[in-house]
Amino acid sequence: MLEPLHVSLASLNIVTLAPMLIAIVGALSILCIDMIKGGLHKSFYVMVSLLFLLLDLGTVIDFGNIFLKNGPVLGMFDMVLVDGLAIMGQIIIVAGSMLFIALALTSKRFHEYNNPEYFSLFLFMIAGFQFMVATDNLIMVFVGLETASLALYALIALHNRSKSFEAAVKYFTMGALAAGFFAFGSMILYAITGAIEINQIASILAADHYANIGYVLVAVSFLLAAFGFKLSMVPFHTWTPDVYEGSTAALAGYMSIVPKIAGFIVAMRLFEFLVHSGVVWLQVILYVAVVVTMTASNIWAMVQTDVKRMLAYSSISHAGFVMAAILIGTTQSNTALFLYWALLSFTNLGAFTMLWVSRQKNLLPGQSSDHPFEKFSGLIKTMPMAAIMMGLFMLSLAGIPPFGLFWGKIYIIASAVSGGYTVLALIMALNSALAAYYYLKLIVFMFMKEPITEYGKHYLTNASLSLKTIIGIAAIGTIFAVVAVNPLLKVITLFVYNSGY
Amino acid sequence: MEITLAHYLVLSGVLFAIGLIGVMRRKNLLMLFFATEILLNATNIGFAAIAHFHNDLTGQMFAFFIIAIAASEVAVGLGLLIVWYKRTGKIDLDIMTSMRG
Amino acid sequence: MEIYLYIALFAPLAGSLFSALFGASPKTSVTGIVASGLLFISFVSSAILLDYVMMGHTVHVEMMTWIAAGDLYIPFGFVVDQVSVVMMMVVSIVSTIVHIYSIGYMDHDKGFNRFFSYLSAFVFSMMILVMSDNFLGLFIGWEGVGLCSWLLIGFWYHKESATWAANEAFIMNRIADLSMLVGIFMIYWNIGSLQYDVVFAEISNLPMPIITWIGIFLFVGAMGKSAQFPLHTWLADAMEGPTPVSALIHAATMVTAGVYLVVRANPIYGLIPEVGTAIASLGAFVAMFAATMALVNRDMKRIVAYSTLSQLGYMFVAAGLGAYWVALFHLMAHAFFKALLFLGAGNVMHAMHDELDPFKMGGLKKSMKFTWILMTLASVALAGIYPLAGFFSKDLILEVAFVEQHYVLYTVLLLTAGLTAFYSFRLVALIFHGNERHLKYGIHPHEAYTFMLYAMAPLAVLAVIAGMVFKTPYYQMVTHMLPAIEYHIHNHTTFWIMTIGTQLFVITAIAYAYKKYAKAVKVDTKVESGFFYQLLYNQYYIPKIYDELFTKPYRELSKVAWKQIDLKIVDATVDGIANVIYRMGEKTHTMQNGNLSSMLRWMVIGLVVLLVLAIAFTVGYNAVTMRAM
Amino acid sequence: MQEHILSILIFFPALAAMLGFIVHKDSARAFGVTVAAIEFFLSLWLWHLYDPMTSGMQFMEKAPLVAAFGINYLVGIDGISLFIIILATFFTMIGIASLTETRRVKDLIVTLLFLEMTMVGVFSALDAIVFYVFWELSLIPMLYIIGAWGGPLRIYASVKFFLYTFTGSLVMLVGMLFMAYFYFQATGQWSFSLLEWYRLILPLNFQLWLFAAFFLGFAIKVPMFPFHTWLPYAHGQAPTIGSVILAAILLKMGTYAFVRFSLPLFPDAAVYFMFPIASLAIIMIVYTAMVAYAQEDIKQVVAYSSVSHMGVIVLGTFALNVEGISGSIFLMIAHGVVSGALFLLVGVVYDRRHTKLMSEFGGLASVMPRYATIFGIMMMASVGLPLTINFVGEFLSLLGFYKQSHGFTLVAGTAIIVGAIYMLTAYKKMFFGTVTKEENKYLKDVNKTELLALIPLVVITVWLGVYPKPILEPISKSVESIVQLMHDKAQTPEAQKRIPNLGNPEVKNSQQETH
Amino acid sequence: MFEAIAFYLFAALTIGMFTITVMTSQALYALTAMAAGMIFISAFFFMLGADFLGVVQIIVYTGAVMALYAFGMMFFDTTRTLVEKRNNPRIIFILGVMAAALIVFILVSPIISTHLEARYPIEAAFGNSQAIGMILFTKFLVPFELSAVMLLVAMIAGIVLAGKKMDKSLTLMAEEEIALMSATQAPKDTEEGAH
Repeated sequence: MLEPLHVSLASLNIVTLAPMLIAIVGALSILCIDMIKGGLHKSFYVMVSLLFLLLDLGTVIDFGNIFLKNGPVLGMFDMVLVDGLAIMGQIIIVAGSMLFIALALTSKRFHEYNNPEYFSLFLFMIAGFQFMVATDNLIMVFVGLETASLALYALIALHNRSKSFEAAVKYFTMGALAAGFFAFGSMILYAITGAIEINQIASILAADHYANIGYVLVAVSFLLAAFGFKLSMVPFHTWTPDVYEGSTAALAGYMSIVPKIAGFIVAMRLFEFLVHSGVVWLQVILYVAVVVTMTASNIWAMVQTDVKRMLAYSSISHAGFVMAAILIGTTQSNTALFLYWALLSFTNLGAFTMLWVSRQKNLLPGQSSDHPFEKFSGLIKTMPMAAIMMGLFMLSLAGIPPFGLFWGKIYIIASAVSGGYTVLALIMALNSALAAYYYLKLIVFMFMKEPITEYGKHYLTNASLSLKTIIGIAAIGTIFAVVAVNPLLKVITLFVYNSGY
Repeated sequence: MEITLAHYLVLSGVLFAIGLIGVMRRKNLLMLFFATEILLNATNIGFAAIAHFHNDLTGQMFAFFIIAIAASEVAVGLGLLIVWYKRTGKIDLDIMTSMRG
Repeated sequence: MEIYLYIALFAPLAGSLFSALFGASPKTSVTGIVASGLLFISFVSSAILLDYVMMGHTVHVEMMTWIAAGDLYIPFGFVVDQVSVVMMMVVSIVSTIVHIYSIGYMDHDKGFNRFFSYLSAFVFSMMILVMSDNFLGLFIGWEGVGLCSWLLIGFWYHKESATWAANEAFIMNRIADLSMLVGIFMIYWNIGSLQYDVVFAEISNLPMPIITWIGIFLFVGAMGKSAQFPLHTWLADAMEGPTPVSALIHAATMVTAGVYLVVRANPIYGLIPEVGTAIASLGAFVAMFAATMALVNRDMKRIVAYSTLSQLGYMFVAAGLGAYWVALFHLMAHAFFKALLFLGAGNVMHAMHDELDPFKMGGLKKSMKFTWILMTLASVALAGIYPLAGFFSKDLILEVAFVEQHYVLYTVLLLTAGLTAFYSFRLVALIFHGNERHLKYGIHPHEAYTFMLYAMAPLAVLAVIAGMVFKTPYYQMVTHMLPAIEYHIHNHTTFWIMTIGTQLFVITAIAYAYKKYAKAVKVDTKVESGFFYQLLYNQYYIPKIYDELFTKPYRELSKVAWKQIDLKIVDATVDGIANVIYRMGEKTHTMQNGNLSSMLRWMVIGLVVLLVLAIAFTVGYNAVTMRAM
Repeated sequence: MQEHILSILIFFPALAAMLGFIVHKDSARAFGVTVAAIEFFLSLWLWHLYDPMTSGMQFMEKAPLVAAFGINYLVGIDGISLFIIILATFFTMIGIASLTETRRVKDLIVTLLFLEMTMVGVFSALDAIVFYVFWELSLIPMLYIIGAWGGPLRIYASVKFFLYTFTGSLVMLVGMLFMAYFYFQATGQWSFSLLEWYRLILPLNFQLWLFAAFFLGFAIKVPMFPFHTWLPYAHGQAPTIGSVILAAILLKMGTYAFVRFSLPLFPDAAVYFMFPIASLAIIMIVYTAMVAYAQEDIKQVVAYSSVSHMGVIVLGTFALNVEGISGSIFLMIAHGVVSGALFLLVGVVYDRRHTKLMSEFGGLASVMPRYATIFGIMMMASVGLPLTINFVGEFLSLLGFYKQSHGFTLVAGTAIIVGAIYMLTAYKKMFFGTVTKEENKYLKDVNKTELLALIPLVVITVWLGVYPKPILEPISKSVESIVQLMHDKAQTPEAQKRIPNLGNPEVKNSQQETH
Repeated sequence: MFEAIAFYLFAALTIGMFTITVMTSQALYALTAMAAGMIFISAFFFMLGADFLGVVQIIVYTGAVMALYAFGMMFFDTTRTLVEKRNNPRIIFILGVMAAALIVFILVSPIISTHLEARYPIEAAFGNSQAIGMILFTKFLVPFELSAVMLLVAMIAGIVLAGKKMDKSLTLMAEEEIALMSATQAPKDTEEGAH
C-alpha cells in the first residue's frame, strides 16, 4: 500500500496562496451576502469588492517586499511561483481591477450591476488571473486561464443586450478553440520533455540541445496560436473589436489591460527562454507577428467609425507593440513591458471611462453603435473639460510626450535599439505615426467640428462623482506620469532582473 | 506489431484535425461546441498515451483537468447559447453579424 | 572735416524722413523746400570736403560696426577721397537742382510729399554708395539706389507700364547684384576683408585667375546698374518714372554707379588688362548699339535714355582701357548735360501734357524759349562740340582709344559720336522747330515755372564750362588716386586732324538732322517699313526675345512647378502614401466580417501557417545539420 | 530667481494658461496680452542677465526626471537660443495683441500661451528627451489653432501638418535613443544630456545613419524640399496668428536643431552630407521661389517664400563655418520677424475682405497707403535689401557657404533674384494698378491695433538691419564654440579640412575686443 | 497483438464517430455520434492503464456533458435538420487536411529524448486510481481546488445566464417596472438562489 506522505506545512508555503484566496473569499462572501439579504445597492458590492481587492493588493505588495529580500518563492508543491513577474503582474491585475470595478458606479442603471453575481464573478476572474501569472505549471496556467475566461464571458453577456450576447458567444467560441490549441501545444511539450513546468521544460530542452526541434516548433506554433488569441495578435485578433463593441466600455477597458498582462506574463515565461536559446524560427515568427499586428491593426483602426472599435484596434496595436518586448527579451525590454503596461492602464482607463460616461441606454435612430465619432463632434464647445480630458488620453495613447504612454514607448524602443533590433525600433516608431492618425481623428471631431445637437444631450449623462474621480485619477496619472516613471523603472527593473528575465 | 506512442499521437492529431474541420464548417452553434469538445478529447488521448509511455502520471492529471475544463465550458457555453436563443430564436451563427468592420 | 562728411551723408536722409512724415498727407510744399534745402546743405558740405580734398587730404571715418561674425568685420565706414568727392559733388549738385526743379514739376501731383521722400532717399543711398569705404557698404548703396529707383519708376503705380518697368528694373539689377555679391564673396574669402584699402593693397598677391574672376564678377554687377548689354532693357523702360527721376537717377547718378565701381576698383582692373579690354569692347558696342536705337525712336525720353546708355558705353571704354580718370571725368560732364537734357524734356512734357512722341510736337521754341535754349545747349554739349563739356570729356575718350591703339574701338566711338549728334538734334529739331503739330491735339504749351528754369541754369552753366574749367584741377586732384596717364596724341598733325575731323563730322550730323526734321516731317514709309528701321525701332527685338526666352518660360515653368510638380508629384506622393495606407485599411477591414465562422477560420489559418513554417524550417534545419554531419 | 529664470520663462505661460481658463472670455485677450507681455519682459531680462562674453551655456538648470534612464530636466541657453526665445515671446505678445479673431478667443489665448511654453522649452532644452517633449508638444496647440480657427480645408491641413511632422520626429526619436545607447555603451550610463553627447566621437558609419535619422525629423519641420508640402496647406488654412507663429518660430525649430544636434554631434556626417543637403537647399530656394511666383493667393506666396528662405538658412548652417552658421541663425531671427510681419499683413487684408486671392485686389496702394508702405518695407526686407534685417543673415549665410563651394553659392544666390521676382510681382498685383473692385474702394487702412503689432516689427527690421551687433555678437560667439567643437571632433580628413579650426576662441575674442 | 487490434478498432471507431459528429447535418446524429466517440475514447484510456481517467471520461462526458447537451437540444428544438450555408467549403477542407497532414507528419517521427524521467512514475504495485488520488491531493491540490472554483464559476455563469434574470433588461426598464417586478418575483428569486 501507499506510504502516507509526510509533508510539512512550512514547506508548503500556503501563504503564497493568500492573494488568490482573498479574492476567492471575497467572491464567495458576496454570494453569501446576496443570499442573506438581496437587493443591495451596487455601491455596496463595489465597495466590498474594492475592500477585498485592497487586501489582495496589500498581500501582493507584501510579497513584493519578501521577494526583494529572498528571491522567488515556490509554494504548494511548486505549483505556485511567486517571482518578480508574478508580483508585478498581480499588482497590475489587482490595481487595474480596482480602478475598473469602480466604474460600476454609474449614474445610470445597467443590468449587470444589479446582479451581485457580477461582482462575485469579477473577483473569481481576478483570482483566476492571479493563479495564471503566479505559476509556471502549464496546468495551473490553463485552469487559471479558463477560470478567468469563463467568468469574463459571463460578465460580458451579463450586460444583457443582443450585442453583448453576440460578443460573448464569439469570444467564448474562439476561446474554446484557443483552449484546444493550448492543450495540444502543452501535450507536445509534455511529449518531448515529460514535464509541464516551464522552467523544467526549458532545462530539458536545453540539455537535449533542442534535438526535437520539429516538435518544439509545432508545440510553439500551437502555444503561439493560443496566446495569440489571448493577446490578440493578428490573425487571432478577430474577436477583439467585436467583443469590445459588444461589452460595456468599462469592461472593454478592463479587457484591454488585465487579461492581456496575464497573457503577457505567461508568454514571457513560455517564449523568452526559446528566444534566448536561439530558436531562430521563433525570433522570425515573433518579429513578423509583432510587425504585422502593430501595422495591420493600426491600419484597420483608421477606418473605424466607432470610437470603441477604434480603441479596440488600438489596443491590439499596443499589444503588438508590447509583444516586441518579449521578442527582444532583454531585462530592459521586459522592464519596458511592465512600465508600458502600467502606464497604458492609466491612459486606457481614462479613455474608456470617457466613453463610459457618455454611454446612453438606447441607440438613437440612425445610430449603429454606442460611440460613433459623431457623438464627440464639437465637444470642446459643449463640454470643454470632457473634450480636454478625452483629448489628453488620445494624445497619451498616440505617444505624445510628456503624457504617460510616451515614456513607456521610448523605453520599449530604447530596449529595441539596445537589443540590436534597430529596424524593429524604426517600425515601431513609424507605427506610432500611423496610430496618431486615428487618435487624431477623434481629436479632430472633438475640437474642430461643430456639435451635433442630438448627441449633445447624451454626453456625460452617465457620469457620476466616482466616475469623474476616476477620470481625474487617470488624467493625473497620465499627465504626471513622468514623475512616476523613475521609481517605477527602478522597482520594475529590480523585480524583473531578480526573476531572471 | 507494436503500438507505439507515435500511433497514439497520430490518432490524437487526426482527431484534432477533425475537430478543427468541425470548428470551421459548423454554422450551428451547438454543433460547433461539439467540435470544440472533440479538440479537447483528442488532446486527452495524447496526454494519456504520453503518460503511459513515459510512465508518468502528470499527463493523466493534465487530461483530468482538461476534462474538468471541458465540462465547465459546456456549462457556460450552453448558458450563453440559451440567452442568445431566447433573444433571437436561432442558434445559427450566420445571423450573428451585427458587429463587423 | 568729419562733421561735413556726416552732414553730406545724412542731410538727404533727414530730408527723406521729413518728407516721409507727410507721406500720407496732402501736398505741402514744405517737404519739397526742406528736402531741397537739406540737399543744398549736403552740397555745401560736399563742396567744403572737395576743397579739403583738393588740398591733398582725405577723410576716413568709421561710424560703427555693422556686421561682425567670425573673421568678418564690416563697419559703416566712409571715405572722402579724390574719387568719391567727385561723385559726391556730382550727386549733390544734380540732386539739389533736380529737387528744386521737382517742386515745380510735381506741383500738381498727389504724391508730392512721397516723391520727395523717395528722391531724397535715393540721394542718401547714392551717397552711401560713393562714400563707403568697403565693398559691402557700396553694396548697401547699390541696393538702396535700386530700391529708390524701383519706387520712383513705379511712382505712378496706377500705371501698369510704370510698375512693370519698376519691377523689371529691380529684377534685372538683382541679376547683376548676384554677380557682385559673388565678387564680394571671392574678395572676402581670398583676402579676408572687404575694406578698400586692405583689398587693394593685397589684391596683387592673389593668383591671376582669381583676380580675373573677381574683376569679371564685379563688372557684371556694374553692368546691371549701368544697364550694359545684355542687361540694358530696363533703362529705356524706366522712363516711365517722373522725368526728374530720369534726370537724376537714370542719367546723372545711379546708372553711372557701375562706372564708379570700375573706377573705384581700378587697382583690380589695373591687374587684368584683358578684362579691361573686354569691358571697353562691350562699352563701345553698347555705345553704338544704343545710339542706333535712339535714331528711330519716337519717344522723347527713351531717346534720351538711349543716349545715356550710349554715353555709359563711352565711359566703360575709357574705364576698360585704364583711363579711369577720363571715365570719371566723362561721368561728371555727362551728368550735367544729360540731367539738363532730361529736365528740359520734362518741361516739354509738362507743356505737352505728358505727350512723349516728338512727332506730335514742333515749333515749341516760340512758347518755350528758355527750354529750347537749355536743351539745345545740352544737346550741343552731348554732341561734343567745342568748347562745351562734352567735347572735353568725350573726345578725350576717342583719344584714349586712339592712343591705346584700339582703332576698332576708336572707329566705333567716332561713328557713334556722329549718331549721337544726329539723334540729339533730331529730337531738338522735332520738338522745337517746324510746325506746331501739337495744336492738332488741342494742346497749348506754356513755359515751365520760372524757378524751375532758374534751377536748371546752373546745370546749363556746368554743361558749358565743366570741360573747360574743371579739367585741369580735376586731373590734378584725382590722379592722386587714379593712374595718371595723359592721353595726348603726340603728333600734332594727327591731333588736329582728328579733332577738327571729329568736330566736322559731328556738325555734319547735326546739320543733317536739322535738315531732315526741322522743317516739315515727312514720314518715309518705305524706310520705316524696312527691316533695319523696324529692327532699330523694336530695339533689336531684344525685349521681345527676353519676354519669349525668359519671362514667359519662367512664368510657365513656375506654373508647372506648382501645379504639376508640387501638387501632382511631391504633394501627391505624400498624400498617396497616406491614401494607400488608408485604402488598405478600407479594403482589408472587411476581413472582419463579423461572422464567427470566418473568425474561427482565421485562427485555423494562422495555426496552419505557423505549422507550415515550423515544418519548413525543421526540414530545412535538418537538411543543413545532416549535411554538416 | 535668476538661477531659475529659464524655468520660470518656460512654465510661466503654461501656468498662466491654466489660470486663463477661469478668466472671463471678454477679458481673455487682455489677460493674454498681459501674460505675454510679462513673459516678453522676462525674456528681455534674460537678455540683460546674459553674459555675452561667454560662449558656453548659461542659466543651466538640472533636475532629474527619470534618473534611471538618464533623462534629466536640463535647460540652458547660449547666444543661439537666447534670441530665438526672445523672438518667440515677442511674437506671442504681438500676435495676441493684434488678435482680430472673434470666435472663442479664450480658447485661442490659452492655446497660444501653451504654445509659448513649448516654444521656449524647445529652444532652451539641453536634454534630448526634454527637447523632444517640447518639440512634439508644440504640435498640439498648432494643430488646434489651424484646425479650429482655420479656413475651409483646415482639418486636412492641420492633420497633415501634425502627422507629417510627427512621423519625422519619431524617426528622430529613434535616433536619439540610439545616441543614448551609444553613450550607454561608451560610459555604462544612460544619458540624454546634449552636453554629454557632445563629448562622444562616433564612428563615421554610425554618424551617417544617425545624422539621417535626425535629419528626417528636422527636415520635415524646416520644411526642406521635398518634405515641404504640408506647409502651404498649413499656412493657407491657418488663421493669421497661427501662420505668424508657425512661420516666425515653429519652422525655426528645425534649423535650430540642425545647429544644436546635427552639427556638433555628427561633424563628419555633416561634411559628408553637406553637398546633398546644399542641393536640397538650393532646390528649396529656387524651386519654391518659382512655385511662389505661380501662386494666386498672397498667403501662399508668403508661405512658399518661407520655404525658400529656409533654404538659405539651411545652406548657411551647412557652411560649417562661423560666418555661415551665425548668418543662418541671424537669418532665422530675421526671417521670423519678416515673415511673421508679412503674415500679419496678409491677415490685415484678409480681415477686411475675407479673401486672400491677389486677383481680388489691385491698387491698394491708393486706398491703404500706410498698409502699402509697411507691406513694402517688409517685402523689401524679405527680398533681402541691405540695411534690413534679412540682408545680414542672407549675406552671411551665402558668404559662409561660398567658402565650401563656389558653384553652389552662385546657384543659391539666385535667391535674391527669384525672391525679388515673386515678391515684386505679388506686390504689384496687390498694390499697384487701379482699384477695380468696388469692395476695395473703401477699405480701411491699418488701424491702431494692427499698427501696434506692425510698427515694432518695422522698427526691428530696420534697427537690426542697421545695427545687428547686439544680436550677432553673442550668436557669433556661441557659434564659434560649436565650430571649434566640430573641428576638434572631426575625424575624416575631409571634415578636418572643411571645418575651420578657430584655435582658441577665448584668446581671439579678447583680441577682437581690443580691436 | 491484441493491443494493436484494439487500437486500430477503436481508432477507426472514434475517427468514424467524430467524423459523423462533424459532418452530419442532423444534430441528433451528431450528439449521438459524439457520445459514442467519447465512450470509445475511454477505451483508449483503459488500454493505456489510465483507469481513473477512463471512468471520469465516461461519467463526465457521457454522463454530464452529453446530458447537458441533450437538454440544450430539447430547449433549442434542433432535432429538425438545420440548413447550414457554407460559403467556401473548399477552404475548410484544405485547411483541415493540411492541419491533419502537418500534425501527422511531425508526429510520426519518434520522440527521442534522453532526459526524460518519470517524476510521478506509474507503479503497478497499486492501482491507478490510488496513485491518482495520491498526487491529486498533494502535488495537484491547488489546481484541483482551482478547478473547483472554475466549476463554481461555470455554474454561477450558467445559472445567471440561463436563468430568468436575463429575460428582461434592467438596463432598459423604467424604475417603476423594476419595483413591480422585484415585488412579485422576489420570493421566486430567493428560491432559485437557494437551489
